[in-house]
Amino acid sequence: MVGYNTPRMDDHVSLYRTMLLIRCFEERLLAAFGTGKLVGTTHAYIGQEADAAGVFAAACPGDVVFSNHRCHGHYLAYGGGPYPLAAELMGKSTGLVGGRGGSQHIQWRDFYSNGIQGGIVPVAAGMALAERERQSGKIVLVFIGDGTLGEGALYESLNFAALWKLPLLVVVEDNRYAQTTPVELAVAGTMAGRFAAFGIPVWERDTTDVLEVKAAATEAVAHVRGGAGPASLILHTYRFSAHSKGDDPRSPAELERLRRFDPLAVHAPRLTDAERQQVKAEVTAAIDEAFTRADADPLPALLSNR
Amino acid sequence: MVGYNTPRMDDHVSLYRTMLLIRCFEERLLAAFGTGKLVGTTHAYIGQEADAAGVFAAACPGDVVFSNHRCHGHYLAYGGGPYPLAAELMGKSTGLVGGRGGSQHIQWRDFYSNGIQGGIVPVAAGMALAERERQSGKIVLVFIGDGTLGEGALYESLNFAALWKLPLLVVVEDNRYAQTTPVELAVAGTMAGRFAAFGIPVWERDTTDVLEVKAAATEAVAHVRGGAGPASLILHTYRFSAHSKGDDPRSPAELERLRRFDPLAVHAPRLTDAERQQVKAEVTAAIDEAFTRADADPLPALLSNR
Amino acid sequence: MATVLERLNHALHHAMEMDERVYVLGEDILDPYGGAFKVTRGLSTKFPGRVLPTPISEAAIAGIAAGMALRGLRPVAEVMFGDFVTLIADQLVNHAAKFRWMYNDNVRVPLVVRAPMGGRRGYGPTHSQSLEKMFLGIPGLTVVAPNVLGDPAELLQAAIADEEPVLFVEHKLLYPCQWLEPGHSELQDYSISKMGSERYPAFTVSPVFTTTPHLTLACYGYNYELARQAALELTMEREIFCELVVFSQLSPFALDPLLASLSRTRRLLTVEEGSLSLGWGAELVARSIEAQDGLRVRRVAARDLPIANARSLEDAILPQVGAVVRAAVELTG
Amino acid sequence: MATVLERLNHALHHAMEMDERVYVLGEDILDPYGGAFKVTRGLSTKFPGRVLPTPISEAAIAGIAAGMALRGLRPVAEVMFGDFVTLIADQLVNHAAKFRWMYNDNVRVPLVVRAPMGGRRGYGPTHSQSLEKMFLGIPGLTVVAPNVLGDPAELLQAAIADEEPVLFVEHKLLYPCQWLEPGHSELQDYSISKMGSERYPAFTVSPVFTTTPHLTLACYGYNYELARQAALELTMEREIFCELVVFSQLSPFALDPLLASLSRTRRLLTVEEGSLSLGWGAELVARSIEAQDGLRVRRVAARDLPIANARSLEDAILPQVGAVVRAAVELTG
Ligand SMILES: Cc1ncc(C[n+]2csc(CCOP(=O)(O)OP(=O)(O)O)c2C)c(N)n1
Ligand SMILES: Cc1ncc(C[n+]2csc(CCOP(=O)(O)OP(=O)(O)O)c2C)c(N)n1
Ligand SMILES: [Mg+2]
Ligand SMILES: [Mg+2]
Repeated sequence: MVGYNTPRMDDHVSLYRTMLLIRCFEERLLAAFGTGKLVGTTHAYIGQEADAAGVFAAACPGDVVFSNHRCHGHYLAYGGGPYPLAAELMGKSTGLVGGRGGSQHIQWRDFYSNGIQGGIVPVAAGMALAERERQSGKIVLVFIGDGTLGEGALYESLNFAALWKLPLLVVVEDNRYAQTTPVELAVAGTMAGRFAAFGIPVWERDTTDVLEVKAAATEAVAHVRGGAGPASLILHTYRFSAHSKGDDPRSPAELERLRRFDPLAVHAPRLTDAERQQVKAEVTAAIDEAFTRADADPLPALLSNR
Repeated sequence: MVGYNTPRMDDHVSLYRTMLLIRCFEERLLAAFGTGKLVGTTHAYIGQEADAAGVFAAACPGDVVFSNHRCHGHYLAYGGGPYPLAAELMGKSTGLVGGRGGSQHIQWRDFYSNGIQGGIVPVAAGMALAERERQSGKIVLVFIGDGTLGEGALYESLNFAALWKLPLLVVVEDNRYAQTTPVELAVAGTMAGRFAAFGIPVWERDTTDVLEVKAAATEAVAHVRGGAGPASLILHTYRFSAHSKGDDPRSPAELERLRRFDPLAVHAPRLTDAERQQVKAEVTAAIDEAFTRADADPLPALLSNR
Repeated sequence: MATVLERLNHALHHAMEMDERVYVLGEDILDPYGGAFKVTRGLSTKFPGRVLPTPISEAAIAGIAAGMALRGLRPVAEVMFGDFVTLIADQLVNHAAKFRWMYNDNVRVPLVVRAPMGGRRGYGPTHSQSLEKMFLGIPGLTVVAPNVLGDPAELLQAAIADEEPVLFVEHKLLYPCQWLEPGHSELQDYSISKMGSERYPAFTVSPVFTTTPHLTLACYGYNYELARQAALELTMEREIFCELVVFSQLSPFALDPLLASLSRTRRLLTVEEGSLSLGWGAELVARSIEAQDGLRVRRVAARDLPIANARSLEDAILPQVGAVVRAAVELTG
Repeated sequence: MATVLERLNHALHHAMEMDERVYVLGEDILDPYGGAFKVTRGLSTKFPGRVLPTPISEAAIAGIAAGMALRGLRPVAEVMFGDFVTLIADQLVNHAAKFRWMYNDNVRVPLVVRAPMGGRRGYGPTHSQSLEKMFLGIPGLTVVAPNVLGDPAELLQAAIADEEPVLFVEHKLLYPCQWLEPGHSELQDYSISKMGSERYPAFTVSPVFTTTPHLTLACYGYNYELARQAALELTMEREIFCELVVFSQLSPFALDPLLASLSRTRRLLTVEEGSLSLGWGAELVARSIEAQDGLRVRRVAARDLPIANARSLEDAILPQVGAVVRAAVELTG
């Protein structure tokens, strides 16, 4: 697995491994919901794997990340292990945050997520300010969806980030829908214009090819790390699963058509058969172990009133 | 005085009268603060008169207006009488809203104001929706300052206005400062870009000439009334008085320099001496009457808990 | 028989049909999805022009609704999860709730914001809260919550007809509950009487087997279910008899039905799902004591903690039937 | 002798000097203006890099402060008027206050938001409120208010040193008041003792001329002034003797000092400037009654109305000394 202290691998095999890890983790997770082992809901990242894999191939291991409701892919690509995430999702005391947060509210090292759309962006901007003031050399990456372009807190934060030249990279993952709402009903004007208005440079790609994502992210990250202020990376992509569970207005035909853009399928030909099989075996084993181990873990109890 | 039912006058004399009415009203008001007759604070419009006079020369009498903390000029140019405003400012029961609102919170016919920056814009957008649905033919004008470009609610509203093609005109009065904060410290990128991001057309003028304001406003109003959706009108101007009372970081030299742009001085040469004297006499009499009458009015009492 | 969800949905259909000033707006409310909890299902098909799907912009949704209301429409806005009412706090408190009084009663703001609140579904810290307590006691704002004793449809229609802004709090677990149409109470041996205001009535549920119940259980919304179960257990296993007072109107506080019951029982136990401190129950206790010296009181509510995702933790944080029973025993002990 | 304003300003200077992780941010805080109420005066001259003037964006100010706090700084944010805390409700409730617990105590959020609250200056409905009650009882959020009995500088420094997010409520009328340094009390014949937590103490002000005061007056912040005047009037003109309990920490509620006083007086009168319903006093009453049966209680607070601009109306809406006196007479009658 990609570990926190391992130098980030961004060769073809590593990128494939990251994407497959996300894919298999999420598939296993969705299946687990059927067994009643999980409570609540979850938002699978399936279809968007190239974003996380590409972006984190461009970022540094210690960079700070604020993610959202659809955070599993970001966390895994960032280098988080599948076991504590699985345990968290099963509500176990060994989970990332002891079962307190669940799917949308996780924290590990310099990675954070929260389930309130938009409100995470000012927090990320504040983190970026802190990293700059503390001269840590770290930048902050914050992930939002197309729908989150609706939230006012985003624009307040962009203004600050630009005025104060904060080391903040805003990654917009446009999967063309916010829950069931297509972008056409929710996003007026252009996405790039939303950043340009504040003088924030934009890297925009319509692709599910992890190499293209990585290339764009590398430029955007370099801009931010260089101290030139914030940047935005707009990635137009597709989500293949439902928004959370069962909320998908799209037709089977549309979904079928989207499969052509499967980031794993796009990237797979760059690996040999043997490499793919090897990766598949590794990933399967890791996920099996993660879920099996988590399953056996104890439930958390409330010890004290804080 | 310009009355609600009088057809709007927008000849040179009328425009001058409106501006002088605002100027003299505000000067009288500031002086009255010295006498202890007034409680709280106020935000004078002095210097920005061309904005209100020009915009309301372009709007229709029944159009809906949402104004802000600096609302007296808008109200007077809209056609409101000075007496009930003076009474409101003195906290009298005969005031526009019976003394409940005071300087920042007034309401008269289709005119409203509130003292919360930014939050008035979604309300104005909702009004615009209502006017469209009720096919009243009215448009909604909302006034904000340069500083208010910091508030997230604005951007949420621009998105709605553009998506839903609302008959909303957003007037930005950029007087180069928000309280004591110069625009350079508070507004990243460009003002026009903030609207363009949502596909909202922009009319932008750097002028204190009421005729130029009126010309731009006429185009913007026509766009909105024509059903083509929202528009914005960005007016770069100057405020001559302090933000409210005594909060002015600008040097006397800077203020002296600004006086060159006095909208009354810019417009005055278009009138004859006789016209100017006539207007001056009318306005003085009206304001004297307003303040004298208001002064004699009773204080409000709390009758019931609703 | 109908569920609360069906009744609420019916109310919206009915209101839109009867009054073309009624508009519905919110996130993901279009058919076939029909809203995260399906309360708006069918509306967009039937009234396409008056059902407005919005971007994810809670503050603007509330503000736009306020503007619509000021100018003659009757908007019903949905906040997808009640947890997000924090985002509309400014619009409710500093705009909608103030306009009428601040503008000297020149205007009206007939606006309804519907907010699905509550936990017990494993949605975690930001999707499980009962934040209505932040909005109780805000001058100019009415807060209402349906329950199974009154017709949820009537209640929502009353809110839509109200000239004041209304925050309409729907507990998520209430949606599948059956509305107990008159005569169908599952509380046999109890009589139910409608009390208080016509518009937002309270319900007093009195045991018929005694004229001297031992304590008054006050609650609203879904917590009637906890209170009911506790009352049954207390009757069966402890011979402690409860009178229940179930409120529809949470704010402004109008406690006559409660005071009437307390004059009989002299003991008050409040049950709510929000966190304990400065919750709904606090004002009930304060008003009751101000009105009647010498009462004994207890409150059951969530612990003063965020709501965890794990079921084991969530259960420990949110109030349970057992806690109600224990408090009642203490109170009568 | 120093004013509360001077002490608060001193605390910020001191905190910035002693700890370079302390940053101050807010609207119009740069010199020479130094903030709408001058609490931040001189800071930008002395610590130019760590005083951050912001655009008008309350939500982002709070969120940025939370992010700074999460990553090792100690931000002190100013909300220009406390009325605008509605705009940071989401950041406080769903972000800052939740992070520590929700992330399993992995993180700390040492953040202070300062908010000048209160009326009596004729600022009208949106610039005069005491909205802190909306944030009392929010799990994970500490709410604190200075008063003239404790050193406001110490209190603010304690808030800055706190690992939890703190909402620091400053009544505007408190700024020019003199801090009553120990030994300088204007309440002769009263003894003042520091109670409760070391960090955010409460003060019990006891008459020395009697061992059996008739009632306990509970208050915080500027309302100590009303309570004090009422207590003097009650003593002089009615021979009703009050013990005052003045809180610095409003939430979480920690009522030991109050309960100690109530065990002597058995009568509680709460005084606050926020509107009555579900105000601070409600929780005091509820907790007191839960702890001690048979207390008598009254609350004095603002009417449940917006705060009007006209002085005559504002005076009728906000609580006055006379109302405190009347309630005390009622309570002891
Ligand atoms: C403030 C807020 N409003 C609404 C929601 C409910 N919600 C959760 S996910 C979602 C859609 C988000 O869409 P987008 O930003 O495009 O991200 P995606 O789910 O497509 O990844 C919504 C409305 C929320 N979590 N927070
Ligand atoms: C939400 C909110 N934040 C802060 C304030 C305090 N305030 C009143 S006026 C003002 C400056 C406004 O600047 P701008 O928008 O440029 O308008 P101007 O005063 O220059 O006309 C501020 C910060 C407010 N009224 N509302
Ligand atoms: Mg999306
Ligand atoms: Mg300005």
